[in-house]
Amino acid sequence: MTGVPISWYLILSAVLFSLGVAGFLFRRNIITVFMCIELMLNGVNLSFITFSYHLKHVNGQIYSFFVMVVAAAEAAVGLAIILTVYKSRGTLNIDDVSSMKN
Amino acid sequence: MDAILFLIFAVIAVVCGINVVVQSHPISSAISLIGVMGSLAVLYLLLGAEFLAAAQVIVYAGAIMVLFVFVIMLLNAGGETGRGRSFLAQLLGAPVLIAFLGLMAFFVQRLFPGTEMVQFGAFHGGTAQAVGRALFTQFLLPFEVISVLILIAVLGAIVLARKEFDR
Amino acid sequence: MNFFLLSAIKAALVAAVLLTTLAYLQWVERKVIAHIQVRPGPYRVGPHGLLQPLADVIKLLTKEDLIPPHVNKLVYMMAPFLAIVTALFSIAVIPFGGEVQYPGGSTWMQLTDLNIGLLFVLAVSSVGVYGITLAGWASNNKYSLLGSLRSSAQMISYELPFSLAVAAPLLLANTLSLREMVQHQAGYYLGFIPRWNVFQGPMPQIVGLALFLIAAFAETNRIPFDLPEAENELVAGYHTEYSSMKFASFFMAEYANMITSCAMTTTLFLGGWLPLWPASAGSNYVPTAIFLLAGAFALYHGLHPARRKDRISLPVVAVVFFLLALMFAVPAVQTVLLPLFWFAAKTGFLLFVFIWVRGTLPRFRYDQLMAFAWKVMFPIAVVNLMLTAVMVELFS
Amino acid sequence: MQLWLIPVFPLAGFLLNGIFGRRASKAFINTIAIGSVLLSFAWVLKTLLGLGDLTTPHIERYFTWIQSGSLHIGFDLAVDRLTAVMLLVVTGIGSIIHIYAIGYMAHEGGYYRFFSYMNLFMFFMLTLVLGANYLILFVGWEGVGLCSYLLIGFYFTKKFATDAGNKAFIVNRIGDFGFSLAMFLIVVQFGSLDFGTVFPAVPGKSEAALTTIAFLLLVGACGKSAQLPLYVWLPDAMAGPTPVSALIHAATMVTAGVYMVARSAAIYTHAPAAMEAVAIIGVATAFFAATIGLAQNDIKKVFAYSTVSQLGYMFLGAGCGAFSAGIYHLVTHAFFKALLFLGAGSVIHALGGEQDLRNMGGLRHKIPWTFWTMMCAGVAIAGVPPFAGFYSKDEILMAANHHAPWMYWVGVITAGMTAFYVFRAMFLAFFGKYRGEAHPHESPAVMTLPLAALALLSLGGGYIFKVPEFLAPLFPLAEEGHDLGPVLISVAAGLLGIGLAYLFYVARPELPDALVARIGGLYQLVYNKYFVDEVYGAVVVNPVVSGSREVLWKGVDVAVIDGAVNGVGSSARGIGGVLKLLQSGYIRSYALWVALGSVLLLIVMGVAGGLR
Repeated sequence: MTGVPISWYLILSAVLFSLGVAGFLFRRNIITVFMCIELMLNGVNLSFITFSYHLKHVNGQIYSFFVMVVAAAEAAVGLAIILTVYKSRGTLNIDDVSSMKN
Repeated sequence: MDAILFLIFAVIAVVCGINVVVQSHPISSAISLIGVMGSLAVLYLLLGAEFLAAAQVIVYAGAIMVLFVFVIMLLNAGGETGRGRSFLAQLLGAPVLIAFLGLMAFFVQRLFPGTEMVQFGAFHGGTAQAVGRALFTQFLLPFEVISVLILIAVLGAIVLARKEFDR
Repeated sequence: MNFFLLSAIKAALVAAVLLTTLAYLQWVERKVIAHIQVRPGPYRVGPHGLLQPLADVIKLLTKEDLIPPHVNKLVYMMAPFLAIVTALFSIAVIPFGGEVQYPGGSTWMQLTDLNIGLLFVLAVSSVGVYGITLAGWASNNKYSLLGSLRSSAQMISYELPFSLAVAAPLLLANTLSLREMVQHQAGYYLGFIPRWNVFQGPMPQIVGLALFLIAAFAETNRIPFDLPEAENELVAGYHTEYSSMKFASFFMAEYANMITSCAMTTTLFLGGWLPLWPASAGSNYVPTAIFLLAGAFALYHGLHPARRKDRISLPVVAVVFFLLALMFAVPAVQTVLLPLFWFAAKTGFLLFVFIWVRGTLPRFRYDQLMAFAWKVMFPIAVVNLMLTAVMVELFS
Repeated sequence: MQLWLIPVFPLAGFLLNGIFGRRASKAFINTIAIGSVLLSFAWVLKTLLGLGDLTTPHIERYFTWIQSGSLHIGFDLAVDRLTAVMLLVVTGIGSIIHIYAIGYMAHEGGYYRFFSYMNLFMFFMLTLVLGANYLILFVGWEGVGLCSYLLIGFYFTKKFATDAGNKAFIVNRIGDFGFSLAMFLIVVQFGSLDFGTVFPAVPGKSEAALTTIAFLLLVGACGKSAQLPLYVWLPDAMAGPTPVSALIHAATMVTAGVYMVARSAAIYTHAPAAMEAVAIIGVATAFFAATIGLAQNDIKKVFAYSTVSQLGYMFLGAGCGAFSAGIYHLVTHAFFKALLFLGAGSVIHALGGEQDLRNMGGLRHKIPWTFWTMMCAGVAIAGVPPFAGFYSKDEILMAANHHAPWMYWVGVITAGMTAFYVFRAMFLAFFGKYRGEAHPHESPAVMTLPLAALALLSLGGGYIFKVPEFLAPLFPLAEEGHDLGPVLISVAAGLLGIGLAYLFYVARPELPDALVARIGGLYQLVYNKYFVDEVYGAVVVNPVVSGSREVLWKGVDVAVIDGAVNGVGSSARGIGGVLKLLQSGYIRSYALWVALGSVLLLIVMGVAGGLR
């Protein structure tokens, strides 16, 4: 039982985060994009908990707990927004929702 | 043993993560994301964060993702249609991402050069008691604030998703 | 003994018993419902239809495994698998009995005792909704989709009073480990009232038990909350498009969920494997007495048979019962078997309640069901939790 | 002794009436409003009886209000003999006037609003009187100013009423400015605002500092108590309902300045120059306002100028070192001037809103209660012995005679004029033939009974309440005995005034017109109040208004400030026009920029932040 280097966890977290960013950049479906945000948050959570292990202190876990709660709140509101966007525009393509421009 | 478990679940997480991005149908992405979350829960356990592992499954897999699946089913969202119009993102995205990942990996390797090993059972600070104690003493105020945030989010979601405004 | 070997043996044992129980629970249900409706129930296959489950399994296995066109194949295949796996998962942390000695060591009659056992159960049950949801969606059938939408909304809604009802005994026991939870319920008030969480001071969890049971009915999609498969509205709900073993998986998942819920109720509220009254008052001889009584009953009916077949079958059953009674009377075996007996008795009683309710109550309307969850169950659960917290703070 | 209950009763009344009054019945409003003030009065009596002889102040500390460095300001209330006198006057007269207002306001709109404001006023006035430091006093001071503003503008649909309210508020700002500066100086000099800390420390301070503080306090007092040159708001304040004029603008609020000067007696006695200024302002105001009062035709205006004049007397007393005489006059003045106003209110009520003396006359028989009670007030203010005004005015004039004889003589002339204009008003209103069109009727008992009570106080109040003896522990009595001569002279002046008024307006009514024809210019000057409002308008108001408009608005604001703001805005627009190209509206493009930024950040951190 030798264990794994702590850097592996951190790199895994970075990989997951980057995958989330990639999804955000390359996907056009709002729901998928939103899920990619969750993926990024998960990646960050992993590094929080890894640091919690590294520092042998519970605080990192508390932060990731808060991240989870915020993610839950965000999901509730975000999905409600997606519902209304779909109702009013009839599309889930993120590039069709570009009224920020004007 | 630790290494094997880590490798198994890290591979599952990465494969599912890639799947989230490449699957064309949102529901496949959602299922893959559940896979990522489940394997992350196991990794949390390995890191000694047992409460967070349970919370990860209950909150993420059991609540948030159910909501996603629910909405996908409700909208009956199909695969992607139409063409994207932000060419900039498609053009510059990959190089930027690769640069980001490379830099992150570089710094992680420099800062944590692999001397410290993660071993299951070496850290017991993540029990429900420990987390609860920290939440209700040191982090009491953020905890209360975040519960208010949740309440507001619930109200906001209800207001947004209501069919019509009652007048 | 090697940890892995031991775990494997235990897992194999539990799986065997659980799967058999699943199959026979089906038979019991059909029998009980039949008797409630004053008819004999399965009678043809084996004595009193005892081999009916076997016949059912063979039938389901040999049926054609249809995959309808236009379904999302991967998800369609995965959904029943998910349903049955999550249903069986939480058995892993439920303690069936106390510590058992064997040559060269000892072990607990439980697959594993997690520090976060209760959270584990909650987590698994919260994932359980995916099986039904995805099945309905992947079937590409509007009735299935409606059924699964209903079920996911229903399960999310009832998850709340479910979790809140669980939290109250947790406050009493001050632990998340299910084994410690049971150990905390040991002892008696005044020498005969068990200190189970239903009766335990400072705040007996009678309301909590009722809430938990009702929520469990909803979580397992049982009547009166079986809206997801309301056959007169939705054909058969989420599993309309399933056949053969996949269909059986959903069926097994439902029964497995029932068993898990009942076992959880027993563990959380009814003192797990602890006897109803103290051993000093003779609780050790309860199983012996019961089996003797059952044997005598069977023997009587064997001697006064309603049908000719019974002249042979019922005395055989009687002999089996007498043997069981004898086995429970041996003190050396008692330490192992008595906890198992009490656990099984309580769980079995609760399962009977599930079936009983199915035989008696009509189905809710969908809006009533949701209103009931949010406007009745949820407030009561919150009040119960707060009262418990206050009482615990005040009196201990 | 639960001093806080005294102001809290009216506050509760204010809240109840203010919140629920709109929908409540009049009986409810009356019960709350009158009841709260009566309770307060009763509590004052109980407190004073329970506190013994009060030779040392009784202080109650409730909580720390402001704690900043070494400066500590507590929310403290205190009672000493001066406060006791003020408490009795405020709650006693206040109760009487509240009862009177039931009848007077019966047919007015905004009934609940009126009473809730009145209760709020009582709260602030009691806070002012009870405060144990300058800041609490200032809270009450500002609060009564606010209530005064609200009640002057009570008939807010009429422009002159709202204008008058604004005028009162703005003029008072000048005074409050002085008061604030004085408080800052006190903090600098004494490191505290507590009366109990400041006054014992006075002897050790430099006279220059004390004089400055005293002058600034005087500015405040002049604003609140309508002294020269800030008196202009008080005559206009008569736009409010008459009970307001009686309570706020005659009996209590306007005397706050006198109270404050008397309260700060320790400072004034060590600042002789300021004392002199108080006396001069007082005597000048008394004389000046009295002359204006001679020629006014509005019955309330006459009494308003009379109030200004009498306040001048009080200042004169205080300025001559006879603080107790000033307070004495404050008390008796509260009796008879409240009575005069309430009587005037009764007359106005009887005539259905008529206020012009030229349209009255012969009311003696029609509203006898009002006539006789007002007559009592008249003899009291004229200084006829042995009624209330005689005692207090006598004390003041004695002190003035002792201090500087010319002040005494001006005071005596003023006393004569006072008697003249008061009886002029009385004779014009109650004697002769009725000149108006309305049908006068006597007021209801709820109005006449308060009048009667005040009449008794006006007649006997001076004899019964020997205020100077009561205040002797605070303000030692003058040593010298009473000379009979000066007293007789002042009494004679008063009687002469009454006689002249009788001659002019009852015996030979044609005389005044002849006299006006002879001295037309002077009459016009007095009749138009010396054109003070016009002068203020030309010298102060117009320059400020046009200066603000031409220089500050069109010059500074438009050119400089708006220019700067618009310049920043337009340059930001210019830059934004370039940066706009980045804003494609596609979220994913934004995300790319964020990602690019984080990569750059990583590089910067790696290069510069020592992450290597």
